[in-house]
Amino acid sequence: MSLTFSGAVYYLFAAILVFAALRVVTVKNPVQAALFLVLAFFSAAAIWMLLKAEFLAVALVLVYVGAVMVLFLFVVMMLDINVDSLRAGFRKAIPVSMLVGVLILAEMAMALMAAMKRPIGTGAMPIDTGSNTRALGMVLYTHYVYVFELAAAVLLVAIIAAIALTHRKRAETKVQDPGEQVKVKKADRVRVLKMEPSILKKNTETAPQVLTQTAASPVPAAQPIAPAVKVGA
Amino acid sequence: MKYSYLIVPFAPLLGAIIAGLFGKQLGRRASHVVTILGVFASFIASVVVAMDVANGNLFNGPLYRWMTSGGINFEVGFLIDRLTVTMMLVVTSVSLMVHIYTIGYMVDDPGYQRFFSYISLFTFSMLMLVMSNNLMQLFFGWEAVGLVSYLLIGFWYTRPTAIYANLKAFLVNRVGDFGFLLGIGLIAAYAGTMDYAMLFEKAPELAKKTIELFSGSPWSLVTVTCICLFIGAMGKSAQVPLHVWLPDSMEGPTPISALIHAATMVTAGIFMVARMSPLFELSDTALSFILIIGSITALFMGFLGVIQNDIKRVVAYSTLSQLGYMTVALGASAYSVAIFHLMTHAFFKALLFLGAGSVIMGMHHEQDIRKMGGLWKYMKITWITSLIGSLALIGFPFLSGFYSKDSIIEVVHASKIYGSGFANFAVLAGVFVTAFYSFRMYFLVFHGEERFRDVEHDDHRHAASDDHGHDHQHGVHEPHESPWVVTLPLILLAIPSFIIGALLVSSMAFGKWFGSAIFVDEKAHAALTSVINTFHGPMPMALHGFLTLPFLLAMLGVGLAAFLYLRPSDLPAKIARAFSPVYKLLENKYYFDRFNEIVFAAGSRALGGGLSRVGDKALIDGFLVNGSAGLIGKFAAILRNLQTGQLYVYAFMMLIGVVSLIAWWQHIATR
Amino acid sequence: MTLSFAIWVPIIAGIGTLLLGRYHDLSNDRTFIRRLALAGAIFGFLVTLPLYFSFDAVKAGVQFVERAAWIPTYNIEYYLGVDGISVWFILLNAFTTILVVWSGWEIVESKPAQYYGAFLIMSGLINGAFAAMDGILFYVFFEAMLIPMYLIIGVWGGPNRVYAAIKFFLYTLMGSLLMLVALLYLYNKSNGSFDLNTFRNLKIPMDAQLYLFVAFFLAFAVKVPMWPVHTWLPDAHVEAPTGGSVVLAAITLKLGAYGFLRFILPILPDASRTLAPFVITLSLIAVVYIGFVALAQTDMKKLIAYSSISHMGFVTLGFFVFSELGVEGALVQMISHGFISAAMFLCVGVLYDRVHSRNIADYGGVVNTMPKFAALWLFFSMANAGLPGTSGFVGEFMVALAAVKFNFWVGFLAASTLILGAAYTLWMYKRVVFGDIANDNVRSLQDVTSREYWMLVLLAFCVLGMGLKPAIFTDLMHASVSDLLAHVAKSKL
Amino acid sequence: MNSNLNWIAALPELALLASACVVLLIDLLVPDRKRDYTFWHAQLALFITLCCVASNWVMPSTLALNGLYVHDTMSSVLKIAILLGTSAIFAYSRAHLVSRDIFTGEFYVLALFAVLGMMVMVSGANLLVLYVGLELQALCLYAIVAMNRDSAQSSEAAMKYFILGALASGLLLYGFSMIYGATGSLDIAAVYKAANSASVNKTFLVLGVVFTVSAVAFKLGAVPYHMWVPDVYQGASTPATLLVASVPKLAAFAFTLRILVQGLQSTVNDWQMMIVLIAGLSMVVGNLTAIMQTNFKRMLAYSAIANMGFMLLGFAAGSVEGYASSMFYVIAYMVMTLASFGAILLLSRAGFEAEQLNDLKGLNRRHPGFAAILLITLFSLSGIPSTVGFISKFVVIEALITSKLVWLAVLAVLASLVGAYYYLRAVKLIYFDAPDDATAIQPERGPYLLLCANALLIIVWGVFPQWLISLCTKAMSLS
Amino acid sequence: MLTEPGLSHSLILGAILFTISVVGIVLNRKNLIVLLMAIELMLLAVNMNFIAFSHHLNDLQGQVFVFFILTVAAAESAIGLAILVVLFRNVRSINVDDLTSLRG
Repeated sequence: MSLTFSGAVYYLFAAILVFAALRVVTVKNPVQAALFLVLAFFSAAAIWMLLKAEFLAVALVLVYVGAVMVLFLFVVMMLDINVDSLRAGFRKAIPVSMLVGVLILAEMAMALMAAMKRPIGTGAMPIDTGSNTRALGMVLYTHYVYVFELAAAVLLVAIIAAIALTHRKRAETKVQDPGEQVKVKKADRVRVLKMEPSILKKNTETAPQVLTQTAASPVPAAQPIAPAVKVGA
Repeated sequence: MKYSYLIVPFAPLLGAIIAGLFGKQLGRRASHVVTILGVFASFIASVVVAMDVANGNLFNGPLYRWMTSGGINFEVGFLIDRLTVTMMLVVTSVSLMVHIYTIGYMVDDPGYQRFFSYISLFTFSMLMLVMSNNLMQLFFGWEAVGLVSYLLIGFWYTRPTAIYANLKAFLVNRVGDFGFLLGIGLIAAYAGTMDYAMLFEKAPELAKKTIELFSGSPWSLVTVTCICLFIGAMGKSAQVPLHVWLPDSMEGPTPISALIHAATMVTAGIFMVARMSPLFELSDTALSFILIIGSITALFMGFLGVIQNDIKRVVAYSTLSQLGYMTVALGASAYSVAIFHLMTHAFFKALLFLGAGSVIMGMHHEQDIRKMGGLWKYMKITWITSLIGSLALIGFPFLSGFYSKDSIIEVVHASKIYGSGFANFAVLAGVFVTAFYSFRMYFLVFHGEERFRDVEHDDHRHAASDDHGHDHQHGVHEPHESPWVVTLPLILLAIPSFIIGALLVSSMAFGKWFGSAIFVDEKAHAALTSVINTFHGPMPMALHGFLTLPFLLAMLGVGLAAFLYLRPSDLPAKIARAFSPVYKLLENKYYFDRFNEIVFAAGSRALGGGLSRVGDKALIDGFLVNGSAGLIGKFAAILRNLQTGQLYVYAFMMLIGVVSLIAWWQHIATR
Repeated sequence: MTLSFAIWVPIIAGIGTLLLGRYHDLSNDRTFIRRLALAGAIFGFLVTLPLYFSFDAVKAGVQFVERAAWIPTYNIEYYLGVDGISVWFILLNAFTTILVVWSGWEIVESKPAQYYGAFLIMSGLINGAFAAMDGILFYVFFEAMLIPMYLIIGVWGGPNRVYAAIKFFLYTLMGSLLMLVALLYLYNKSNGSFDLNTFRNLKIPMDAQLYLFVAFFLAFAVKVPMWPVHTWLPDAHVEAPTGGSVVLAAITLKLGAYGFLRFILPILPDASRTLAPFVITLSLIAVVYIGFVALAQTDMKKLIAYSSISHMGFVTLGFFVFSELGVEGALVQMISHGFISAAMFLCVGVLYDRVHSRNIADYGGVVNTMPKFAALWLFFSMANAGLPGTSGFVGEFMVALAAVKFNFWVGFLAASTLILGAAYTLWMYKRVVFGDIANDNVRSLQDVTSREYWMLVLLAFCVLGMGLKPAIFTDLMHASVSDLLAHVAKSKL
Repeated sequence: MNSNLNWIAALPELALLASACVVLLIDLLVPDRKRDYTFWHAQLALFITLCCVASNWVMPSTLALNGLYVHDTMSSVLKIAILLGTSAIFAYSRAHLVSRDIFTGEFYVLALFAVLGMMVMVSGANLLVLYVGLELQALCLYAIVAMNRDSAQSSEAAMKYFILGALASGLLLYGFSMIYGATGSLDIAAVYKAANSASVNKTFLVLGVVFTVSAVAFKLGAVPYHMWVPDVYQGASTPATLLVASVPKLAAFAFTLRILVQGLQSTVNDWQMMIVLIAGLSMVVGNLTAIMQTNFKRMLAYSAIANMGFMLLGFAAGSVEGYASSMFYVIAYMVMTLASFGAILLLSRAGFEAEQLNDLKGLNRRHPGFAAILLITLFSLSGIPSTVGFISKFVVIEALITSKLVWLAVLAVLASLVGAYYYLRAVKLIYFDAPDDATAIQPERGPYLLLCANALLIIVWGVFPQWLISLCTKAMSLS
Repeated sequence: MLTEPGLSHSLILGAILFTISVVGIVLNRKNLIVLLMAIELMLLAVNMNFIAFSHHLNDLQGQVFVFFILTVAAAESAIGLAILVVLFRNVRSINVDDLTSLRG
């Protein structure tokens, strides 16, 4: 049985996909790894196209290549990482990893091969011919509206979490709060203290007042208290 | 009548309780009054009961149900027959004498009330023992007298020797009880009753049964049972090899040596065998066993008396030897003779002990006969009564001891049972030995030089002896006669020691006094019958006695003693040197004590220590318990080390999990 | 309701003591706590008295039955009842609780409320275990009492208390967990019932019986304790405070033996008969081996602990000779050991409170300074050595007779306790009490206080009473014991 | 295809979603010093949701939201437990968060979303819903663990949790894809129908089961997917630990039940042995390793592993009774976890974590109340009677024996014997040892009383378990 | 010889990708970022399976699932990277071997 064109394309992209995937986990530099991952996504998108999942293929490229991988690259760049030291111990790990890899692949392949000998069932939600996007859109907003809402919650959580984790108010930044400044009252700034002439009270009762005054520094002090400028907590 | 039965044991008990619990409040006088009254009441009641029994009014019945289990009634009850009343009379009368004597002997002791309480308690226990109508109660009394003996030997509880001796006595007795309990167990198992009467009814049945102690060799059940029971008797009546406690028990105050360790408790074993005669008669093997054990005791314990220098120990060894004689009589099926000897012995031996006590008091608590001598001048009553006692002991014709002892010798002579030949030799040789050591003591104490003058008073010995409150005066004491409370019992005991043999020999030993209380299979064991046939009354017997071998041997013994000890001489020492191996053997009491000390005492301590260290600590705790804990700890450490903290190891473990689950499933699927 | 009262009165009293204790603990007012606890204990005892007075000795089955659904899903019931076997242990336990509370009177200084609370709660739990006629109910009580005991040993115990407490707990837990599995197996076998009476009538194949036997046996053998799973006991006893030792020896050990009668013998009679030689061998090892080990001890409490093991060996021996004499003897031995071991531990406690040593070598000549104490202790020592007239004799005597009937050599080895028991007990007594005053500690001893005196006298009355009239105890047992033996004789294959 | 929306049935989730958003908004407007508002509002959100659950209690079992959502007794029971548990967690951790300076609104918002995720899991009737619910819950928890931002340990724990969690979801998805492939459906009910039909491709299905079981085991923290548990428990701040350790187990239980039982009951023979293996290993490894721990939280983590193994035994029994026992177990376990970690939380104070075992030394002398609470909890964890811990072990073992898995029951009891050792050791520290510092402990009154009630619940359910047992049985027999 | 690609090919491709990614996780001992990437790869493998099945079954649900996986994965990587940043701030390293303060 000869290979059709689309079949050949499938093989081509599958090969690229596997190669790219292998490189993702084996290259030294995380930047390169991210780029290989991009390649892998592209190839996968191509294969999905062949499998008639056009919307998802496009979404994969847009979401992953356009957003997620950029995020990855951004983080890689942001964190100043010594690439060389990150490779140590790689070789040592190869035999065990390969062993497990081969094992798991062999097992899965065996199982899949065995499975393919038997027929599989039919789908519960047949794809009507026409736009894949439209079809997906229809079920997403009707049948799967619940999940859709939940997905929204997931994204919201991601936003909250990312902000909560990474956003920092710097301790040294000083921010002016005009509202506080306007609201300030005289009493907040100046406090008049009344001092009891208490120090010599226990001397004799006939002691002259004058002495008290000189000793107790009776000048009511205007003490500055907290300015309205808030220090970032 | 039942009330007087009750008075017999319980009057002393009441006295004991009053003196014991309230002695401190009552004071000395009230204590001894109340206990003596108790025993006196008991004695009178015994006499009344005895007259009643003599008129043929026997009694056998339960008093009180202790417990019922497994179809066996365990009861407390009385069996009042002629054997019982004989024992009751002996016990109460000797006990009464000892009570009175104690007033004088213990006069200065701080434990005065306690002592009276104990001896009354003992009287109660002993009476319960003899009056019992079943084995359970017998065992009760058996152990109870053992307890009181323990208490009394250790009466002076600060003395190391005393508390050593009482523990030893208790444990050795326990060895006997161990056998006794097994015997009772066999009876309970096979006869299903504790009651004597019912047991004896079933005895012929039991005789047919066998028991396989070792698979393949059936033994006669009765033989095993009787030997087990007799082991109990060996403990209580101090037969070889369980005799070791009796000499040591002399650590107790002298009155109880007289009461417990001479007259009554030690004869419980003899009494028990006589009581169980219907059973013992069924087994020749058991009887031979008894005979041989008895003769060994009679002879070899006598030898030991020869070299003792402690006045009480000499008497103690003579007691051992005489108990051997009684046992021999039992073995020859002459139960009545054994009991007869038991009775005469009770009186003269109590007399001898009390006399020895009197001497000890007179010598200000000196017990070494080498430091005495010539006391006859100072202690006339003691001297005369002791002489009567000694003569009775060696079997001088007309005295009580003669009748009983000579009967035994004759019965043994007539016996055909296995071992009787040896027994015959043993009892004859015993006569000589007995005479020798008795008169050795007698001469050393009452005659010869007054050695107490030239020996320095040894403080150590004094401190270790009856140190109960006499003034600690140094220097030489003049010996003095004891007060009347001491001498009165001596006199009262000397009378029966003298005459009771002649009075009762025809009825008790050879007559039908015991009636059905004692059973002898006359066909199988005809020794006693043949002796009875040659018996023509006490007078001819005594006269004939002068012509017999035993008398000759006795006189030989007395003569030898007189020769060696009447005058100061170095001959005994020379003889001792000449036969030094023998002397050494005797001095070490045939190494019984040493053997027990090393093998049983030290051995079991070592065994216990070993088991504790090796078994409990090392094997179970160390290996099994802590070992498995340690093993778990090791595993835990290994598992803990798997948790390295490295992410890839964690991931790796997960993958391993997946891989193995798939493999597991594929394995199942392909099966 | 009698049984419920017997269980819940002490528990509620205990909880009350705990809660109220918080306030009084702070103000150093211990008297209030003590009185409260004692009142609880006495009241707990009083409510059990109807068990004796209204007991129908003729009936073989359980009496004072209370039955209510507890966990209906699993058909677990709150099913209480006593027969002639268990009734005594409830009474004994309630009585011992009074002694225990009393014994700690001036002694327990730290956290008295918790101390008394733990004891009272434990007392209720133990009553529950004896009264339970439902497998799981029994298990719950049986296990739950580990908690207070663990704390008692651990908090108020001696220097090595941690090891002892953990050992005690794990040992016991090991056995009882397997029992849980066994109970559940029986539950399935009986189509959904935990009723012990149902269990008794189950047909169980031999191999299952053997497995179940092993499971139950481990649970109870540890508790008894039998050789070779006994080593927790000496440690626990030595380290526990006096009250703890008393309860351990007097009551909790009995629970193990009681389990044999409630579970193993009637439910698994064929396995019991098959394995009887095995159990008897272990029992005899306990009697003889442990007897020797006891001889070598230098610590008084340890010695008494070993003596307990030896005496409990008699109990298991009595059970497995399968005769009325044996079983009743074993029961009597259990009750008597409750009195005697309690008294022995109290006696050691009396000395320990004064000298703070349990070492035999630290004493000598105590009789010179403490004559009253010496007399009482001698009495209990003699009882421990099995002297007739004391309760210690009765059980040993009966079991020995039964053992001789079973097999002469079994009886022979069993009877050796006469010698060994006397040897270790009296030798210790001799070294501690007799002789000249050994040191200044002994010289400065004060004789028993009136509290200690009356406590011991009370026990002495019990010991003596039981020795003189054991029929009081045995007469109540006959019907139940013969019923039990009938079950044992029947094959359940 | 069920197009019935029936949103009333899903009211609790909707209410929680809405109120979580409200809390988020309120938190924005609240100044730092009045953060308590957020706390109370979060509690209010839980309360409102609880009311919704309660109002739906009498509603018969229904599918809702186009068959994606199921309302049944089990879901109601578990949701109530989750909500009450979370409320208790909030109460216990307030003071701790304040003293550690991490008393932020995000904590509460994320926790509420996590609760939402759990509730979605509990009520999920579709693989997709289950997955999204799981992820919602997991993502929140990752973030909460990492929330203690200045602690290296917390971030390490979060990272490990995250990576391994993502790996586990990968496994789960792989499994789901196989199930999907085999049955052609994502609906649990449809999966069930398809899996029971003779024509189903069993090999795909079981391959899917293997991966799914692995993932489930990870969520429960069962061996050998357990490695994250100790690190996360130890590394996270105690409130986060409590949140990770308690309520999610309920959700994971429901998750397991929905997939393995309600969806794949026909492959019970295949997954039963896997569960047996996992459960057995968990009990052994968890209990053994716990012995060696010195950190109380880490010890409890290993204990959690062992307990989850025990819980899985109910599944291993493979009977309705078994599932009911597992449900009982997991609820009981949550209550015990709340009490134990709650005690740690309340014992700690500014600058002092009560998480080393040695910190518990002499607690009885410092505060008998806490000591008693921990005593009850620890004995309950070790399965001593009169506590709910015993009943839970009892019901599980009963189910095992009914299913003729006696050997597994024996293994279980032996493992719990080993387990008893380390609980005892903790009790020993609390009661037998002398305290290192005798500073008096003064807990906040409110949370302390709650903790007392919590401990009391352990006893009450231990003595009167029937109510909860029938509830679980009813839940299982109806679903 | 290569045959026309069908379900089995895609599944095998998925399996290979899956294996590569899990091996990557085990293999990579130094760089956490690569770990995150490997996880993305794994999700890609899963997606491949879903789409293959969806194609084969002619069923839309698989695609719906993939859609949500993509969504969730995006959120997941956001949170993952956030945690990574926090971690890096605290320990100044993204070396896997440095993450061993919690162990035992």
